[in-house]
Amino acid sequence: MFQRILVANRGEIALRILRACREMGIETVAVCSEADRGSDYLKLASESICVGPAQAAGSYLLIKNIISAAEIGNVQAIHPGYGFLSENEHFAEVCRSCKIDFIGPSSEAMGKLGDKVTAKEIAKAAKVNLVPGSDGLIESEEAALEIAARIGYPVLIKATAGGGGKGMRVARNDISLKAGLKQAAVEAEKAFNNAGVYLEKYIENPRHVEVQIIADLHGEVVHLWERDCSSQRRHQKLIEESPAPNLPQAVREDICKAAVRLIKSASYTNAGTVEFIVDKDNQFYFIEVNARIQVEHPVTEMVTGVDLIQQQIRVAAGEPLPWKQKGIPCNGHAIEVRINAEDPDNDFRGSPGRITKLRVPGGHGVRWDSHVHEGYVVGPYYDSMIGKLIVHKPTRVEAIACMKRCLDEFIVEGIKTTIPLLKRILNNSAFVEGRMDTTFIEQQLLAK
Amino acid sequence: MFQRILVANRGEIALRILRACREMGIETVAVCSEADRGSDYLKLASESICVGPAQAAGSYLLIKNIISAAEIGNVQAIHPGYGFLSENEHFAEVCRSCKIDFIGPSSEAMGKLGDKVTAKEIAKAAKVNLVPGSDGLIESEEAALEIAARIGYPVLIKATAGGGGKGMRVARNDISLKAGLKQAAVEAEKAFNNAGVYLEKYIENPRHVEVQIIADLHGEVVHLWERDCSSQRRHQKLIEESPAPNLPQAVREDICKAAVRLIKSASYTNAGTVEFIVDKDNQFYFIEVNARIQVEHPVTEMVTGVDLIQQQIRVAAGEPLPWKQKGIPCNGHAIEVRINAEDPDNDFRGSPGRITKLRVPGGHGVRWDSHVHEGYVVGPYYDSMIGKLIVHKPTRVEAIACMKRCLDEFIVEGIKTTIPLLKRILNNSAFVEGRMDTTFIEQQLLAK
Amino acid sequence: MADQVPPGDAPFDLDKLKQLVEMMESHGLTDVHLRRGDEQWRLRRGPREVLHAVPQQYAPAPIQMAAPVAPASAAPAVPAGSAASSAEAGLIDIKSPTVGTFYAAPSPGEPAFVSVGSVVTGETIVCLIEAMKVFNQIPAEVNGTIAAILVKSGDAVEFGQPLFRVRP
Amino acid sequence: MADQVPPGDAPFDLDKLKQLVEMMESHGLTDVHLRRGDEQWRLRRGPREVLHAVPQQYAPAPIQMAAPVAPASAAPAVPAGSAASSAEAGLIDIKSPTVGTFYAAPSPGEPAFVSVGSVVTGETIVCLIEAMKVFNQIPAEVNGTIAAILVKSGDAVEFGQPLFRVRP
Repeated sequence: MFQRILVANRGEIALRILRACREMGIETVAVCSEADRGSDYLKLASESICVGPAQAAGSYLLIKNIISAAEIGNVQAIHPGYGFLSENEHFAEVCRSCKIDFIGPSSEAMGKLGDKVTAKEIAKAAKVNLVPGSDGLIESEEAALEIAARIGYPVLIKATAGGGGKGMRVARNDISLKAGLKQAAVEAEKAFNNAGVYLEKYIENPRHVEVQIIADLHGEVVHLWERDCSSQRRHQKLIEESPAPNLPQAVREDICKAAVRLIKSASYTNAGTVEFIVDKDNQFYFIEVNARIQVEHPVTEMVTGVDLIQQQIRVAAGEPLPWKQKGIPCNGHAIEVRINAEDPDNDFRGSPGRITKLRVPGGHGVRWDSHVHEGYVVGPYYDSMIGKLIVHKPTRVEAIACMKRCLDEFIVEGIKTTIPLLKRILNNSAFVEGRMDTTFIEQQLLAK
Repeated sequence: MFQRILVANRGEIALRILRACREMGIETVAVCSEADRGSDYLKLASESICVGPAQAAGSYLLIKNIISAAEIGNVQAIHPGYGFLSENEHFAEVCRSCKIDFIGPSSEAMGKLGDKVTAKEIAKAAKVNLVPGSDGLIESEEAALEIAARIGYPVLIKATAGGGGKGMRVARNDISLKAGLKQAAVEAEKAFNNAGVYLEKYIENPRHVEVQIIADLHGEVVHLWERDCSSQRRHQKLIEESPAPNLPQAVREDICKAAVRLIKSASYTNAGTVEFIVDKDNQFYFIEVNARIQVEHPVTEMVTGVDLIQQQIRVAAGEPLPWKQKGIPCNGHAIEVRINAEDPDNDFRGSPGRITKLRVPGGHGVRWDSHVHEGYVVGPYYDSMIGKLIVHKPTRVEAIACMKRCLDEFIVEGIKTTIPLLKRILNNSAFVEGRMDTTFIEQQLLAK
Repeated sequence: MADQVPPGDAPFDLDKLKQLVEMMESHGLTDVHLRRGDEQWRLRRGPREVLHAVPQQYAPAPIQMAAPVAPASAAPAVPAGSAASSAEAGLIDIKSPTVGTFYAAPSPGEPAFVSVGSVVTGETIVCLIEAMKVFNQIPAEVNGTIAAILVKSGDAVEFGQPLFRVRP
Repeated sequence: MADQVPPGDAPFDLDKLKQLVEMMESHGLTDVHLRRGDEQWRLRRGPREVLHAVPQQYAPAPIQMAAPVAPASAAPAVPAGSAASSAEAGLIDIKSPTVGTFYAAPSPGEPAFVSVGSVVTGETIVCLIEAMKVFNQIPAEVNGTIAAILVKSGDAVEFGQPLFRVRP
């Protein structure tokens, strides 16, 4: 086991890792930028080293400085947290060349899964469903009609060179497909100088369901069940929960097994998340792998009782997983909300400032993960999340009731937060009934 | 189910009950003294009513005022919490005569168990072991020697009119018993004008183990496993945990079953705790029943997943228990520490004052139950407990590690607390190895 | 009138409000403050500013109970009992020595113990407060003239709540 | 020397302390601050107050490394890097532009780039900082005279840590 670890992150997740290390008796070196210097959470580290200015590009993202801190801090391993360098293949590679263990997957596994084409090939080989499509550019109208007939309407016409929604259109029958193909090709030619388009099945009102997996260095891979993260605003997750509501048990088991197959065939190690979209008929399709710990990992910790950060460290140190798949329970229901310093009245712009008053809820079934406190100054440099509130109760109904009372208790003054929006979501019937999809917040709660 | 409940308590347990009611959708009326008026936790009540001055005798203990508040507050039931009127048989009776449900046992059950002689009779009838003894006054030296031979040395000579340790002495053989009887009788005559003494087996270095039970109004009684509360200072519990460490599984089951038998034969309803002392050979002896919810109930909630306060309310409203004995798990290990505003350097005198800085630990497996916050003024009027910190982990070793890191994170400024003592206990080898008894803190940690 | 209606999805329940207003009327309540989570209702009946009233206006106050609901203050809700802090200089509050129900008169139909302008001594009984079926006679405990009556017959009062203001 | 020893049951581990002091000596460390929970060790070697030293005394400082451990300050431990706040009026700090290992001289055995009293211009190289095997030459970036050297060859330095004080 490691005696000393560097935590290459800040804020909430740095604190999370420092806490895990303290419980394991592992010394820690925390890095900080000049903006975070002196923060309370750094006092939990054995040592803290300032690695650069407030701007992340010169501190938390600067590999050279992080590695130098690891060298002068004399650590054996680095935990990257999430964001920053956590999915940087090159950083993992540099760690290895400096003989420092990177607490995460190998750079090879990260590289394979980071490349969309390779990731799809791996999924196919593991017999994990992808969103059905043309498997290449559309050669002719006839070919397109044939493919559409095979995968079924509605279909999405996408520009191969596209991005940001440009050149994308939905066709719901042969006629609109024919018209759409022409228009899309013209638009794509205009926008990208490349008229190539391909077809994909259009998944309406999809749910975002992801599977937590962890794999040791000895070939053992297990899942820790799934999370539903459909409650999003502009692809930003706001509420996550486990288990996914209204997902039949057989589908839950299938999706978890699919994730394990995929991870095994990628020779992936350590913790990771396999993301799927799920359609109205509970068909699921692989989207991508997040090759790191995720913000929403606590909901999985609550229902399984597993400390994922400690387990990441153990796996990276070469320990075998302590349980088999059958030994991992899924007890009760956990919900996490992200409390962000954002102004809901101003398009959720960041709301930096000093927290002048803070009352955090507590009690039975309540967990709070946060580095902030009364008097803390939320700076403008990093992401706006100031804490994660997690509840764990026997049933989803009780978990929602508990979260509502928690948000009612919560007081944050001095900055604006997402709490009012979270309260509205928790009172929304689609959420309460577990009928969320990735569009419901924008369509039902934020539509003007 | 009740629509509106009055919470006849203050501070931490009032907050605990208010939270439970909010999650159940029950309206609440909080009472407060003038000292507590304006406290943050009262804002969680639907209404709050000041019932008297700071002195508890004129407010929280004054039945007339509590009942008046219940009447003008238009509630159907009263939750008494712990302390104050919670074990006041007369109060439970007054509630009934005013047609207000008392959330606790009937005044009859309280009365029977509150009387030592009747409680012992009930225990005997239920075949629950009592500390062996003379079953009455000692008539002669010969009788005393005979009894000592039967129950085995060491024995305790107690004055029948005694109290506070006066007239009590331990005898370890026939000679010291003969001498002791005479001296004890003289002392007792002098102190209480009553020379009557009796004998009891002297349990050396006992452990305090108690069983949580809950009984509905339909005759169903279940236990929710045991708690070890041996970590005490002058009979004040400092640390509680569940399950009891180093108690063989067969003994755990026996002690829990004994508690259920006793509760059944007392026709007791609602939540209660059956207290035992356990000797070095894991023999257990009934001491008394606490006819109320206890401070340490959260450790039971953590390992069983049951919300005891909500369950108390449901039972009082006439609902049957939702599970059978077999449906109540005991998962992992939970430890609670009481954070008291006391000065360890001044014989643990209360340390009232303003909390100028407060940093509460959080994260995986951590629960915090407290009504205080930065800026809160701890008054001199009530007990010194400012909060309960509870951890829940898969094993006792992990729970201790988690609690240690929590206490290391904890910052309270402006008042003195028991945190330094708690840290020492958590590092003490007797505690770490689960070899606690009710004397170890005073003998090993506080001896001058 | 409600100061604040809940944001979000919960509708503003007029039926409930009506019930509440009727209840206030039939029980002679003047001030109701309910809070649950974000939702907060504050209702007030009867004349708005007792303190600035001249004696002649307030003598008949007890029989104004059927008066329509007065507009609520637009100011943020203040905690119950804090009205005492706005006492005019020189006035003394007679505070409730217990929690219970306030009665201005010895029994229904009889005249009130005191009205605005009444001269009281320390021993003058100014009201009854019922607690657990017992009617406690409350003496003024100050000498002076009643300047304002802050509660109405049938009101629930808490410990320490100002009942009367006295000009010594 | 340790400012604080842990309370409670943990013994004060002199063997560990000795090892640490030896390590400090052999690696030329002047200041070590360890903390874990309640336990906090602060050790300092070499002359105590760099700032008040006169140049003559400090020229031979690098070869004083084998000197016995100097008494530590009795004041509560201050966070690393905060020494900058005690700067004498009029002096300018040269701060480390990166995190790494500080070297006073171009290579072992060679004379230091600068010593107390050296006159520097903006372009004068004052030290090397090694980060990931790369030796970065650090220019003074100010004109003036070196008034104090705050770190020693082999010291780990963090971003923004004051390395030299310059009298402009």
